[in-house]
Amino acid sequence: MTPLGDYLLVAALLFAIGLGGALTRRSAILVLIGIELMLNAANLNLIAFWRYGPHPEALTGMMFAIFSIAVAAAEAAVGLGLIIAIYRHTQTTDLDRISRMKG
Amino acid sequence: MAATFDQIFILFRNWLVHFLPPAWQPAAGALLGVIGIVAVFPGLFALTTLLERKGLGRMQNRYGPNRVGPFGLLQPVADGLKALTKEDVVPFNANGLMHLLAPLVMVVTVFMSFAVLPMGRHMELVDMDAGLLFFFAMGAATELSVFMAGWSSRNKYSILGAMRAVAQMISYEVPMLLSSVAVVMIAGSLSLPKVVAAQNHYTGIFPHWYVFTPWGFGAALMFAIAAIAETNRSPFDLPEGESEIIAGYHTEYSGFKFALFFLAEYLGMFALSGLGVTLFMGGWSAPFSFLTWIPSWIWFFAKVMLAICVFIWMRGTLPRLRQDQLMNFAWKFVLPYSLLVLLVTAFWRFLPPGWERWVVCTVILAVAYVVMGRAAFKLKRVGPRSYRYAE
Amino acid sequence: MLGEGILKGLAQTAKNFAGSYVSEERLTTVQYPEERLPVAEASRVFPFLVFDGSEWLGGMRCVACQICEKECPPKCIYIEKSKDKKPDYVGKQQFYPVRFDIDISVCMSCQICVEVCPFEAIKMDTAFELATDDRFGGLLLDRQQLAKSNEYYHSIHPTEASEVDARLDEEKVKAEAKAKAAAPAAAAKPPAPAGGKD
Amino acid sequence: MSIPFYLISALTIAGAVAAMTLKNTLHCALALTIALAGIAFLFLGLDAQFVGFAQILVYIGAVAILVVFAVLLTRSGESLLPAKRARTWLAGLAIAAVTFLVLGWSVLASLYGLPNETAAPSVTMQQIGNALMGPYVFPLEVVAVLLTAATVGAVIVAMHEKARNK
Repeated sequence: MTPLGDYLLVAALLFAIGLGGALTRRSAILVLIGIELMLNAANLNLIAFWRYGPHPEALTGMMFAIFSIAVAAAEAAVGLGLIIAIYRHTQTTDLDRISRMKG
Repeated sequence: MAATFDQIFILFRNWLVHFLPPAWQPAAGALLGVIGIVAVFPGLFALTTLLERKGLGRMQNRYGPNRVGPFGLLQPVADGLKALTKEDVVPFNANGLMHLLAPLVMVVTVFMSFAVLPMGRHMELVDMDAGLLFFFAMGAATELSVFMAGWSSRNKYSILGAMRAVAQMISYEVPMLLSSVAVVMIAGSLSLPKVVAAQNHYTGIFPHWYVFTPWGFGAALMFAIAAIAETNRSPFDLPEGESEIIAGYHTEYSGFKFALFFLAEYLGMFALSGLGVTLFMGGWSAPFSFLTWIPSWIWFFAKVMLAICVFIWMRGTLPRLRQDQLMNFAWKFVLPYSLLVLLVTAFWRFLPPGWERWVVCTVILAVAYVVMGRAAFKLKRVGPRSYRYAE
Repeated sequence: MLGEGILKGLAQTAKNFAGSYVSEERLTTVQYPEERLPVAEASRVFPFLVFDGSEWLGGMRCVACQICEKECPPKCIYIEKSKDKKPDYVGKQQFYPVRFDIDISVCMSCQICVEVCPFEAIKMDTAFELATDDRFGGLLLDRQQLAKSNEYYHSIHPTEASEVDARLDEEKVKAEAKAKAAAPAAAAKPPAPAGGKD
Repeated sequence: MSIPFYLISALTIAGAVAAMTLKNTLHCALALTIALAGIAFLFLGLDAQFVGFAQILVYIGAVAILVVFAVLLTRSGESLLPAKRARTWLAGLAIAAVTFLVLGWSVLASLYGLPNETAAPSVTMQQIGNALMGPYVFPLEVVAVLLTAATVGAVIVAMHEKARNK
């Protein structure tokens, strides 16, 4: 049985990779992928703690994870809709060039 | 005697496995089950290709293939040999790895979705508590492989075909899930053997199959439409229609990889008709109470072949839908009607059993069908075409 | 009601499907190599040279006048005239083709050569199983492969053949009558040099 | 110390790293799919069957394809971006490294307090259904409303410009 610590480490590493990607990459879509990874890392923690927690039959961790998956899917949909709209407006997904709020 | 004949495969597997040391027995048993599935369904695939071509022929007043072997029975062998010996051309700047991976991922995921189908009494490979969810999870993975195939052959037609196919599969996956949720609401469990057990009893000689209840018939109709669209078959085969964009996402495939796609499409048909049979037509339960002495797995495969014949029948009859008609039909008719079926199933679940709930549900579903059908016609989205070009 | 058309269509194909097992005449398929459709009388594939009697070169009607060679749109007939002559069906001395080739990979079966031939020497054949494994030589038919008897002509185009024969016999009778009429005049004149007329 | 766990987590991390570092955006999207599949297997490893299949269905079935559609619609699949990294990429990496160190340290420091081996809880769909309909029915309705709003919002945001301001 793999101890809880390993899961937490994997989740932390995934979170760091997602954060690193989101901060360094220029393409809007890759930032969104980074955010996706961070959300999944958080889910992994939730399920790990639920699994090794004192009373797993309360299902709190699992419920959190389910709702977080649903919300993340909604967020991804709206995020990509925004990216497509921005692309159609400014013909680029390069974040460094979409930094001005003008029209 | 009938019981042993009914459980013949299980007994055969147990007999085979007991030679091994006890530590390995569960693994060997599972392996034998997998070997069974991997052997039976490609065999059925070969039979179905022949059945399809002969059936279509007969519908068009001509014989089907009857040259290779008696009555054309060796035609699938000839097709298979041809597919294997054809040269496997890979486009020059194609993405080699993804080009190879796409058909493999598709075939593997479709085969995995067979694990939860109960093919007979106690004959499901894995009795999963969330079996239906597993089935749809595997179905979702095939869309990705369709896209990988389309994109990796770097050909405008295949990208177009892949985008159309993925858009179609996603928009018809939603009503398919909803109509199967209706069954889960009544059967009370996501595990498919429990769904079959819920349908496996009789009043008089008639079985309690869900397809004979009003909500069940509505859900089965929507499930059938969604299943035909999900496997890119007959009226919805725009992505791979020959007259449309050559062969859609598998334009740049030839030889063995193309045969894999062909196999994946037919296995998808088997899986979905197997699921449809399990959810709505009582899986392996006998159609009449006096027929229960016939082994259960015969009933499952008979019903699956019946569903395959309906697939072929639709292919022989209906013209192909255009992409906008297809998408409009999905989002403006099939999905709302599936939501309504879900509502009606709730009524059915909480009304006391008796003739009232039959009347209430049937009236709601019938009226809704006619009204939405006419509305769809009036919107000129689904009815006969009155516009010269799609705006 | 949405779906009525679909049900009608399904009923139709079901009727076809069931009917094909019940009434055999629904199935119009002809199992080609075993069963064959009778070839229509006026059908034409590639030309052939007609010869009378039994010996193909002697009885060949073609006099190598090369009209068909000039008229042939895709230019696929190649003729070489002979030096000596041989008697034709009326007995008149005529040339004959030493080489008469038709390239059937070029011929488009337009039947112009048949129409322009003044001597009814070339007609259209109906044999269509001409597959060969030799793409060049095999498709250039020489005069011997092209030559077919008048009886064969009668077998494939009966009406047309009988008209042609009637016309030829009529001309033969006219020619003999003219020859008979011209015979006394020739006798009155000093005897003509021993011609080849029989 | 089970082998499959290490295998799957290695696969997941490799997928995640590839998703973040590959040049061609579409390869990143597919690497993301591998990472998500790995995470789904990790969930199955933690006996959370429902969440694992939901993850496959939602993420690999829909979100990954959504990302791929976005990549194709914004045509960032073909043109390789000139400068792969944002101007302030070094700072980003530093922040990520620091967060990982902090998280890692906190996990290792509290390692002895964490329960290691507990009996696997047998969770049936019945319990999940009752929980969803019981104590969690309010969040369920809120998420339903949120999803509808998100769908409508995404469609309006991404709708074709010409059709919108007609």
